[in-house]
Amino acid sequence: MATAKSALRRENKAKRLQRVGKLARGKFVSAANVAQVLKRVIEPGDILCLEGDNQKQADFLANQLASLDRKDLSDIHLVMSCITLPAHIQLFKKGMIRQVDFCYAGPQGTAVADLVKAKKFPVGAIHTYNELYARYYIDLTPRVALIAAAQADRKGNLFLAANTEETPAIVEPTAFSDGIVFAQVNEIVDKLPRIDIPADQVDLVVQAPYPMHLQALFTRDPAAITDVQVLMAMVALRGIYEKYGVQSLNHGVGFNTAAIELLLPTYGERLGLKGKICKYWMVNPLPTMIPAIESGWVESVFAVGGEVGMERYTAAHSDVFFTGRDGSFHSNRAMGQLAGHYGIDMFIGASLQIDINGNSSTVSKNRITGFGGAPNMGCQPAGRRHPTESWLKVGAEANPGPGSPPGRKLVVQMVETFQSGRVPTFVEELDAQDPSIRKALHGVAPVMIYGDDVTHVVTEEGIANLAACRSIAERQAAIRSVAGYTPVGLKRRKRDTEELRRRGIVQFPEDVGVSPREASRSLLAAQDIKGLVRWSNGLYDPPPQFVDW
Amino acid sequence: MEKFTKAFPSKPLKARTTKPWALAGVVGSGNLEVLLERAGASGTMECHVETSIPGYKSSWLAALADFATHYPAGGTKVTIHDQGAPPVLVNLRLRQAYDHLTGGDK
Amino acid sequence: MKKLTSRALLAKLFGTSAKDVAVKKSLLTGYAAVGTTKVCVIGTCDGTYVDNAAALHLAAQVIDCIEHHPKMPIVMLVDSAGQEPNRVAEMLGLASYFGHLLSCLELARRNGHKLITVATGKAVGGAFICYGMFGDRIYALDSASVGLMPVEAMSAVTKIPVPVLTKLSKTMPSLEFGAQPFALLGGVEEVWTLDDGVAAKLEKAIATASPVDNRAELGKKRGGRKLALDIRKKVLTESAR
Amino acid sequence: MTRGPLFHEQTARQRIAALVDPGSFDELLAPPERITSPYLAQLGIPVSFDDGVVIGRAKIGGRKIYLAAQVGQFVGGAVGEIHGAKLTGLFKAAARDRIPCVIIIESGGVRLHEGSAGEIAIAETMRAIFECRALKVPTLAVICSDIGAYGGMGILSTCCDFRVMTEHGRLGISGPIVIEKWMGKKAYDSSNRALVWKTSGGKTKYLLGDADALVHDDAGEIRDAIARLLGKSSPMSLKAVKARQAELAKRLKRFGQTQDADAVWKGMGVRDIEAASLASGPEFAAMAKRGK
Repeated sequence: MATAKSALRRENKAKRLQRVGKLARGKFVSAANVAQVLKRVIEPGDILCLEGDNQKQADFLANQLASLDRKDLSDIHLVMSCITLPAHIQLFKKGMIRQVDFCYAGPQGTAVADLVKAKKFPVGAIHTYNELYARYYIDLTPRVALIAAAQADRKGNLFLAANTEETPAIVEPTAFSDGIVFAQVNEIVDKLPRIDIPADQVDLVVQAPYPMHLQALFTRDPAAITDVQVLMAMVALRGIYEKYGVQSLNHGVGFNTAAIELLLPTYGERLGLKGKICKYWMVNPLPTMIPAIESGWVESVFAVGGEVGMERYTAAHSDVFFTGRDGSFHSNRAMGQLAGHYGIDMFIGASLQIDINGNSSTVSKNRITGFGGAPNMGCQPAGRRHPTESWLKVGAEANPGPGSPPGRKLVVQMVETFQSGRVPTFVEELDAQDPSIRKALHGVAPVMIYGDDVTHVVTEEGIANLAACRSIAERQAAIRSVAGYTPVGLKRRKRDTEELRRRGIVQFPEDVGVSPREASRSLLAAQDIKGLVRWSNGLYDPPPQFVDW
Repeated sequence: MEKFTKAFPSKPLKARTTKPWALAGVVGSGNLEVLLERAGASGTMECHVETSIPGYKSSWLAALADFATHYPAGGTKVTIHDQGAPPVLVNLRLRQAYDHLTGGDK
Repeated sequence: MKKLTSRALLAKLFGTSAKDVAVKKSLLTGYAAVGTTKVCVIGTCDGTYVDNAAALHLAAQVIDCIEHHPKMPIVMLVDSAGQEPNRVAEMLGLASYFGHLLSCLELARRNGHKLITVATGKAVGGAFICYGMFGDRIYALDSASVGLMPVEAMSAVTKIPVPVLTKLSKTMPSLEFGAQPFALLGGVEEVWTLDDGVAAKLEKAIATASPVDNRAELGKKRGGRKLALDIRKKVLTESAR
Repeated sequence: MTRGPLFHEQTARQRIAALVDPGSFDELLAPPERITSPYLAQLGIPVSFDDGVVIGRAKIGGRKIYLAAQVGQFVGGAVGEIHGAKLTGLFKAAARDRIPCVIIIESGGVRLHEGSAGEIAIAETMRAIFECRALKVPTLAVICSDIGAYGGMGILSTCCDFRVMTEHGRLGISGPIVIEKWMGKKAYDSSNRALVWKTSGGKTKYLLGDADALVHDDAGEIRDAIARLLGKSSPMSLKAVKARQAELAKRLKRFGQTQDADAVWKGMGVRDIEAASLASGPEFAAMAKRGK
C-alpha cells in the first residue's frame, strides 16, 4: 500500500472526529447531542452538503443546524439540491452562509425571492441536478455531508428503502475525499433488509426523533384532471406519441401527463397503440400509472425517487420496477437523471412560462424556484449516438446540417395557454429575464428549458412543431399560433398560422384526428384516487390527505 | 362585473332542426354558461357577455369572432354568464351549445 | 328589555294552566289551556340547540297528543339558536330526526290538529325549520330574533362587506334580521307584543288558523317577497299545458 | 374497466339527460325566459338562467315524473327565492297531477345572499312535499354528489318518501366546517375527508336506514333505483310514526355514546371495514347484510 505524501485532509478529518469525543459512542450520536456534534465537526469555510431534494429531506439534521448560532457556524459554502424547509431559510437569515449552490427551491421559492431582495442570498449558481452532482466530484466536494436514511445497523451500514434518491451521489464524493458523512436514520436495527451504503462510508449516525420528511410529490388525484387536460392528452397521444412511435420516455409531475397515463388503457387501447408506445419509463412510481401497468402497457420503470404509498405496489411488481434483493423498490436520482438524459425518446413536461422563442421558466420576481430534473431530461444530449425510430424521425424533420447529429430527442412542453387566475403562460419575455434576477445569478437568467432544445409545444389549441421550423421568425409564429387568446397569441397573423398549418408545423386537434367534443374525463381509466386503489387490487396505500373513504 | 355586447358577421345557421335554444355549461368558479338562441338577423351572431372578471374584453371578442368565422352561426343570439372561465372553455361551451342547437350528434 | 324566564313566558300565554307544561333541558312539553281552548304545547326555550334526543322528545309529545287528544290544537314555541352542530348528532342522522318530527306534525295536521307557532326568542336556522316553520300559522314576539342570520354573520360567510348588505337590506327585507322583516316576507303572520294581550291573540289565532300555506301570498302582498308566488304560479301554469 | 361518465361529476342538465327516457324532458321556466336572481345581480355576483335548479316533466321507463336537479356549481346549489319557488311549484304540480316527483339534490341549503327568503322557500317546499305524500304521490330525493344535501335541504330530503344515495353523496344539516368550528379541530377535522364521509356519507346513511338505496355512481344504476322506488310510497300513519319513533330512539341509545362511525358500521353488520370502505353500491350493501 502506498502512503500519501501529504494527507492534510485526512488529518483534518481525524481531528474533527476527535473533537466529537464522548458525544458519540462509536459512530452513534444521541439526538440530544447532535447540535453539539455539528458545532464540532463543521469548520468555517467548509463546503457543507445538506441532503434534500424535492421529496426526501434530512430534516432533523437541518433543523439542528438551524438551531445553532452564527458564532457556532459561519462562513459556510452550502451545497444542496433543494431548499425546501423553513430551517434552510433560517441558515440564511442567521447569516451563516457565505455561498450557496443549489438546484431547486419549490416550497421556499417566495422566501428565496425575499432573501434575494434583501441581499441575503449569496448564490453561486442554480444548477440542474446532475450538474450539481457532477460538481461534487470537481470543485464543490463536500467536507461534511448531512444525509438521511431509513435504517442503520449496529455497524453503520445504511438502508435507504424506496427513497435512495441522491444519497449515493452525495456520499461517494464526500467519503472518498476524507469528508465526514453524518446520517440521520429513522431507526437502528440489528439486520438491514439490504445494504445501500456501506458502513465504511459513514462516519456518524443519529436515530432521529421523528421520521425523515417525505413529500408525496407525484400523487395526482385524477379527480382534479379537467376535460381540457384530457383534450390536450388526446392531442399529444395522437400527434406525438403515435406519430413518432415513442418507446421510452419521462413524464413530468403535472396533471397533463397524468391524463396521458390514464388514457393509455382506454383511448390508447382503442387506437391500437398498446405494445407500440410507452414501454420503457424513467419516472417515479406514479400512482396514475397503475392502470397502464395493470393493463400490460409497461415493460420497465426506473425512478429517481420513491412515492409515498407505492411501496407495496412496487414490491409486488418487481418485473416492472427495479427492486432490491429484499424485494423492495429502488431508486437513484443521479442514475435516473442520466438515464433520462441519454436513454429516452421523449421528455414531456409543463412550465409556468414560455416565451416566444420557446424558452421556459418557473421563476418569477416574487418566486425563485429553479429547476427540478427537467433540464437534464428536457434537452438534446449532444453525446447521444444510438438511434431509435423516434429519434431519427424527429431528426429528419429538423433537417440537420452537415455538422449536426442525425436524430433528435423529443422535448415537449405541454401547457394550457392560461394558468389559474387567468395568468397567461405565454409571454413575450420571461420573468426570469428580470435584471435583478440576472444580476443575482451573475448574468445568467434561470431558463429551465431552452427554446433550441424544445421540439414541440402542445396546448389546448394544438401542437407547434418547433423542430420543423426553419427560422426563429417561424418558430415565433408557430408558438403564437398555439398560444390561444393570451396577448402573445392575439398577436398572431392569420396568414402565418394558415401557412404553418398547411406545412404541418402547426396542427389543430382535428388535424391529428381528435374531436374536442370527445374530450371528457369519462375517458380516464380511473377518475379518482379510489379508482387507482381499486385498479391496484388494494396494493396502493394513498397518503391520508387523498383518502375520502 | 363587466358587461358588453357585440354582433359578429357569420354565415347563416344551417337550419337542420327547429330547436329554438340550447344551453351549455354552468355558472361556477372557472366556468360559464352559454345560451344560444335562434334570433336576430341571419348574417350576424349577436353576443351578450356578463363576466365576473373584468379586463379581458379583447380576448373575449377575439374568441367570439373566431367562433363566428369558423361556424355558420348567423341568426343566433349568444348570452354568456361567466365566472372566470378560461378562453378554451368559452370555445368548448360555444361549440357544445352550437351542436345541441343544430342537432349535431350530441 | 329584561329577558323573561320561560316560566313567566308560559304564564303569559297559558295563565295558571302553564304549570302542566314541563320544562326539561330547555324543552317544553305538556298540555295547557289558552283561554278556554285546551292545547298541546311543544317548544324550546333559553335559545337551546336542538339535537336528536330533543327532536324525539318533542315528537313523542306530538304522538301522544294525536293518540289521546284528537284534534287538539298544538302550540309550538320557538326559542332555539339552531340544530346542535355535533359530530355524533350528524353521524346518527339528525336530519332524519327532524324529518320524523315534521312527519309527526304533518300527521297531526292531517288528523285535524291545528298547528300554531309562536317565535318567542331565537328562531333561526335548522331549529326553526324543524318544527316552528311548519305551523299552519306562525307568529312572533317583536322581541324575537327571527330570520336566517344577522347581516354580520351573513357577511362573514359570503365575504360581502356589512355596509353593502345593510344598505341592500333597506330595499330587500329578506336580508334583514328580525320578526318585522320576516313578517314582510310572509314568514310570520303577525308580530305580537308580549304585554299586549298575547293570550287572547293566541286564542284568536287558534280559532282562525287554516292549514293552507299562505306565506307566499302574504309575502307578495306585503312586498317583502315579490317573486315567489308568481314563480310558483308560473310553474303550475306551464306544467298544466 | 372503462365506463360512462360518473354521475357525481355531471352537471344537472347532463344528469337529467342521462336519467330520463331520451327526448322526454320538457323544461319548465326554461333559460330563454331569463328568470334570474335580482339579489345576486345587486350584489354583483353572476346570475344563471335557471337560478341553480333545472325543473321539468320527463319520463323514466315510460312513466311520467316531475323532476328537479340542483346545480351544485352555482352558489353551492343553494336555495334562493326563485330557486325555492320553482321547487315549491314543482311539488305542487306533482300533487295536482298525481305524478311522482324526483329531486336530485346538490345543495348546501339556504342561499345566504338572499337571506330569509330562501329559508321560507324551503319550508314551503316541505309543505308541498307533504301535500304529495298525503295523496300517496311518491316523492324521491337523489343525493349523489360531494356537495350533498345539507342545511335545510338535508332536512327537506328526509321529508320525501325515499332517498337514493351513492358513496359520494352526503346527507346532513351542519357542514363539516361548522362542526369543526363548534367542537374544535381535535374533535372533528373538517379536512379529514375520510372522517367527513364516514360521518355523513351515503354508506353510513344507508346502514342506518336513512338512505333507502345505495347504488353505484352511474346514471343507469340510479335510474333503476328510482324506477324501483317510484311505485311505492312510505305510509304516514300513527302506527308508522310510532314505529319510527321507536327505531330512532333505539339508534340513539345504541350508538349515541360513540364518536366512531366504524362502531356503527360494525353494529350494522359490516365485518371487514377496509374492504367495505373500498366497495361501492350493492356490493357494500351485501357485505353489511352478510355480517348480520
